[in-house]
Amino acid sequence: MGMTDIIPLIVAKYNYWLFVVLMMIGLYAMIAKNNLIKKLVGMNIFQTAIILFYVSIGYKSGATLPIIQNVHEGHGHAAIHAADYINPLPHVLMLTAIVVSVATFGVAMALAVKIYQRYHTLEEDELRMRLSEK
Amino acid sequence: MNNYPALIVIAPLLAALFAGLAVWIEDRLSYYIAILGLAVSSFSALKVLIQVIESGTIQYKMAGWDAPVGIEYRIDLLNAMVLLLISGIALFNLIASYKNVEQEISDRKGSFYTIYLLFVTGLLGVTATGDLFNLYVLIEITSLTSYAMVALSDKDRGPLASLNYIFIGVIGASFYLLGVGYLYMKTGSLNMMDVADIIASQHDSSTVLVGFILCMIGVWIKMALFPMHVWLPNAYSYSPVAFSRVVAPLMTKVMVYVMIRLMITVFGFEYIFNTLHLSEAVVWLATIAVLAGGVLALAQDNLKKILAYIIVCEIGYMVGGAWLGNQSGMTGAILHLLNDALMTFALFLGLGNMVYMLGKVKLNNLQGLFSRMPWTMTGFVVAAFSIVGVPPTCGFFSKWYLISGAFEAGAYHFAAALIISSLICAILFFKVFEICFFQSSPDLQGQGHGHKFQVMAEAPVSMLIVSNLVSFSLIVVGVFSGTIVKTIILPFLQGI
Amino acid sequence: MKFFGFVVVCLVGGLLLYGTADFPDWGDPDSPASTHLSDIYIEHAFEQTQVPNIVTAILADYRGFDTMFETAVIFCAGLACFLLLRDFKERKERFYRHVPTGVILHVKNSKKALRVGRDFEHIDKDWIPSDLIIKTVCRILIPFIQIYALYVVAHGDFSPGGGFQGGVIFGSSLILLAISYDLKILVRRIKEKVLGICAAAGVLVYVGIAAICMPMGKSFLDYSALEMFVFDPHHVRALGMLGVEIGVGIAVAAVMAIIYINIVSEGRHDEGL
Amino acid sequence: MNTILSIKPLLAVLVSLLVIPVLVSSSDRPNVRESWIFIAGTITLLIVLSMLPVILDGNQLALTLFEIAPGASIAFRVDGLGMLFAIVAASLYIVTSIYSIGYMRGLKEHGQTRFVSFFALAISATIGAAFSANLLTLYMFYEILSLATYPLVTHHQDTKSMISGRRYLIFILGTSIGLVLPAMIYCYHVTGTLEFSTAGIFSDQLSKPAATVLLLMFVFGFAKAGIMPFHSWLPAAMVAPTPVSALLHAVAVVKVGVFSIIRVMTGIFGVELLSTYNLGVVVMCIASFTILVGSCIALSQDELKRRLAYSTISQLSYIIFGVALLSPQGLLGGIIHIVMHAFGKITLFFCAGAIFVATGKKYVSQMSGLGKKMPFTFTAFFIGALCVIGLPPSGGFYSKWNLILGTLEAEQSIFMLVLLVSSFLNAFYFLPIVYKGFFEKSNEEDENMPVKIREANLCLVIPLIISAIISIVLFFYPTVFVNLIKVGLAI
Repeated sequence: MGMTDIIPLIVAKYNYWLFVVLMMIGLYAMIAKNNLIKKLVGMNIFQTAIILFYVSIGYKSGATLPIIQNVHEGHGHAAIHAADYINPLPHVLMLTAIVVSVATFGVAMALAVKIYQRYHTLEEDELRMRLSEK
Repeated sequence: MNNYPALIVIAPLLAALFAGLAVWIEDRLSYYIAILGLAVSSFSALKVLIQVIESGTIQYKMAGWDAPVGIEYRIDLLNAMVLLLISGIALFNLIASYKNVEQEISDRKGSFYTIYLLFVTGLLGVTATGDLFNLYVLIEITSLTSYAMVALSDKDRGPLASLNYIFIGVIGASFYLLGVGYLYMKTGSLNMMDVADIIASQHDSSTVLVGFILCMIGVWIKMALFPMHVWLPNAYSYSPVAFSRVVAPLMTKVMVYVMIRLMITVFGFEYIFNTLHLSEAVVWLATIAVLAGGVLALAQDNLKKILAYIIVCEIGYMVGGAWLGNQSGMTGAILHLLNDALMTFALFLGLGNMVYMLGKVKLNNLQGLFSRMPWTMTGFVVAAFSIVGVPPTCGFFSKWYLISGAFEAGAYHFAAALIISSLICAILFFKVFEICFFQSSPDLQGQGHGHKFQVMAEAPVSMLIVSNLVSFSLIVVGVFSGTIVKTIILPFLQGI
Repeated sequence: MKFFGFVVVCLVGGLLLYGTADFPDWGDPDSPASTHLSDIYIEHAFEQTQVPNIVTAILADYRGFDTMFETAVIFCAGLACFLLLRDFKERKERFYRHVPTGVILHVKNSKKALRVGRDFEHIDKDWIPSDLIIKTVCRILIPFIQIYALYVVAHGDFSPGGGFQGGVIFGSSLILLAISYDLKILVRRIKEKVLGICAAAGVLVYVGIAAICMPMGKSFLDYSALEMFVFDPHHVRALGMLGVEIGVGIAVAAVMAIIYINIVSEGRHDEGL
Repeated sequence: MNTILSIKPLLAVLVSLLVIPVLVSSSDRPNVRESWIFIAGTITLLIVLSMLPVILDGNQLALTLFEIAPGASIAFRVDGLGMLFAIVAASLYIVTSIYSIGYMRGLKEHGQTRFVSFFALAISATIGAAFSANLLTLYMFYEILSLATYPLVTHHQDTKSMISGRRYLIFILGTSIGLVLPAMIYCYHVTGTLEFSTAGIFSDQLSKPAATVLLLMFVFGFAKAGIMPFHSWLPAAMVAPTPVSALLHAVAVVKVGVFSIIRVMTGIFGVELLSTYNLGVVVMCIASFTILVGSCIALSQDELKRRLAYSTISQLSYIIFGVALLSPQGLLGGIIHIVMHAFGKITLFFCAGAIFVATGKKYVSQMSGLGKKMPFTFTAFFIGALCVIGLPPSGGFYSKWNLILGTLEAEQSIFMLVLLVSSFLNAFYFLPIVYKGFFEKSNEEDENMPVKIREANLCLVIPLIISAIISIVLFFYPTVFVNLIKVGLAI
């Protein structure tokens, strides 16, 4: 594969590769970090990566955001060209996904608060030590 | 217009919201609202099941839009059955739970019932929907509610268990979401039937393959297939017993349903078994899950934990059965889905009675239980035998199909694992029974006669009736399993 | 754990990258995702729903069922935070500040809160003197933010926006109040009960509008069944969407406030940021 | 041969099942409770007997309850073999229930309601096993029986019974789940049916090695039959109260095991297939080993009940041995030994129990001189012993005679030696007890004892007299049972 092939490939796919990298970062933080808040941050990165992925699917080169322009002048669908607007569906889906991730994050924060109330630490190894003492 | 399919899901949702209002107005009302909501839901589910048996698959268009554009409910024999199962179990559990809730979370009853209803709504929605993304949203509702519940009961370990559950749950759900995204990439659609039609011509695409794997891993994490099970035992044993009684039988089973639905409706047997050749590996995984679940259960000293690990073991049954790739295996998996939900429910009902009377259910708390709580133990014993697989309880018959499916597929290791796990379960339960039967509890001994004259201290009647009724239903379902297979499962499998 | 995490991450990353090999190019207008359903929505949404913002049309109508559950998720999160954190026990340690002199009184172990007159105020443990500028600016800003929130809700049909966005903005105005003054002001202004009822009622508005369609003879969420309730039957779908968006807005704003209050005060609703 | 649809087999099973709630509800009125047991037992026996004429005419009664899968259903079918077994079980149930009333009250045992309830459940399962139309149903009742007898075996709820109970479960459940279940499902997988039929269900799907493995799985899997090395639960289970040992471990439980093996050999494999592959000899070797070793061990046991237990182990293998001969005479001798041994052995157990209740003595070495004080008991013991050894004038002679003829008929005369040697051994371990009882003087310390030893109460003595008399009657009139076997196996 020569240089000439690689550049178009990068241009065509870099968004998707980026999302994979972002997701790996988030996942790693969730698995390997010791601090619960850091894990939560990792979780957020992880979920954001998915949002990036979906929104990337929705992009269409040469198209604009999916709000029909000039509705009052040009009635009827003859005036609407699908190619002019980007794909609205992934945006809708991601609105939902964002809400879900916010909700999850809220509950997770509440739990973190509870854990901190009880043990005054959020480091996982310390928590585990405290629990095994009992 | 036949609105029953929507009503199955909407009734508990509406009830949840009204119960949420009642929290601030009159806390006691929430219980009756919940009962009403679930009763309507169960009734609708029954109606729908009858309709589906009589006249075939029902499609219900949400907001009136046709399928790929809008979201549809597509209710065929399989999910009609599962819907009835879920709403019925949720209703019965609610009846049995009144006292448990009074005892454990009396100051926040209203919130508890609201969350409970939302959880059931989520399960019902997951089962009814024909849309891949809608499925995700509802999975998240069930997860979110169970996170909250897990944290509630045990002050020490609950929150941490719940937080770990969140991490794993989010990974699972996100994998599923990613899988759906990969499929969307190649199909542009989210409707299951539509996606299935489009990917039928793209079987060699690596994107579809990865999408499939991601969906499966996501669902497996959510159903706690070994080795992705680590969250389950903690999560289930720390939640309030009224909640663990519904989450334990239903959550994993619904995920198994999702797996079967994805395999059958979206990807198709042709793709999974003839193009991919993954089935052998998965059956091995299931074999290991069955054995590992049993062995881990042996190591526990808390009854709640034992039951939780038995769930891990049972999941292996269903995953393995579904992936054997033949009709008997799939029949067994579906039948076991039904049976296992009932068996686990019956076990947890017994457990709930014990928790109510004893507080703790470590094994050495259970001494003399046969004389103290004979009715509870009757139900519990029947359920335990069903798990072991003693005919005529239902557990035997699904195992029957699973093992003959394993023979048919030549997966002798899976058959062996099933039999070994039966034996392990027998050992487990008799370990418990021996404590309950032979040892007398120190605090309740009568006047110098030892265990022979122990005081009876039974759980309240409402709980006993439900637990014995459910245990009895194990036998009824068992002897009628032929009918269930003939009227529901086989027509479903032949219809695809 | 670190090594295990690394291996897992690499495996997952490899899998995902393998899957991208067969992706259509980024931004390719002919990819399946951009042609199959997308075209149907873009070409017919306005005609069918009279809403020019296609995202809103899909969100509240075509896939309104998803959105309903999404709102339920929000409600659920609020309820979960309340259930987990809310602690009705009063704190026994209290602080009072003599306003003219700035002397701080520390009361330990008092069963009841002291009644404070003009000269004293009840303060937090980690109290910092509030800045007059911040207070004043926020006091002026908050009403505008709230009006803007209403605008975002109402204008969701035509421009980016809608119930979620508007609700979040409204909720953040409440949070701003709590930050600039203190939490007690917010809690006193808007009672916990009101927030709780709003959260449930907001979702109920959504589900209710959707459910009314069933006895009207259409399927669930089919706004066209509501014709008899509106003055402008031509825009019945748009109006239905507006209705549910308002419900979403109420619920989201209330839940934002609930989550915030419970987390910062660790469930005691007395002091915090 | 006609197959008649009939609800009677179901009723026979249900009667003692349905009486359980009644028993539980009358737990504080022992007399009412016990009369219910008696009524249930009588009704069961009457129902069973009412089917007898039809069966003797060569008909079968059948009833399908639930179809689980095509070819596998829960169904009853009454044929000669099942009828024979059901008569034995039902008639001994009545006798034993009288006996157990006397025994349990005599010793003031605790938990009598639990005891009689599970007893009834066990009988119900036994009758169900007798009337099973297919292997699935048989397996079902087999398992129910295993579990229902567990609380009976462990009735004393002490450490000793816990350990015995554990051993009982490990052997019984372990083998049935671990061996029978897969073997059964494999049969179903190969043939698609589990119905018993005299021709067998396999046509030519099985190779010889597969058939051997499968047969061995069944023979060892039905561990209630006590084939070595899966026998050691039986002596362990003797910790149970004697009525349990008597009915269940001499008659119902062990015979269900043997009956299941017979059903599998004659109904699943079919005599023809077994003789084609020459598998009878394999089973015969296993059975012979158990016969001889069991008898030898019995010789060395001092505790009477354990001696009886080992005797049972070896006698059970006679039955299997007879069936494995695969010749008409052998089959006849083997199967009729179910009846003869049942009556003989239950008499012996009853005697052991009566001696224990009357004197508190469990060991053979303590029994000198008791015969004079308990003449009825020891006479009955003598008759029971004759029956088990196989000497005239007792029913045992008839079965052993036929077994010996069977070995000749099957041209396996080497195995005849096994039978003869074992019969000698039987005589060696039984007759000394009788001798001791009647002719030896009792030990000194016993004479010093102030308590006067005499016969146990009537509830104990009457049943053992009845069963002893029947053992003798069977020598003169075995016809009914012989006919049943001939009808059942079409020989």
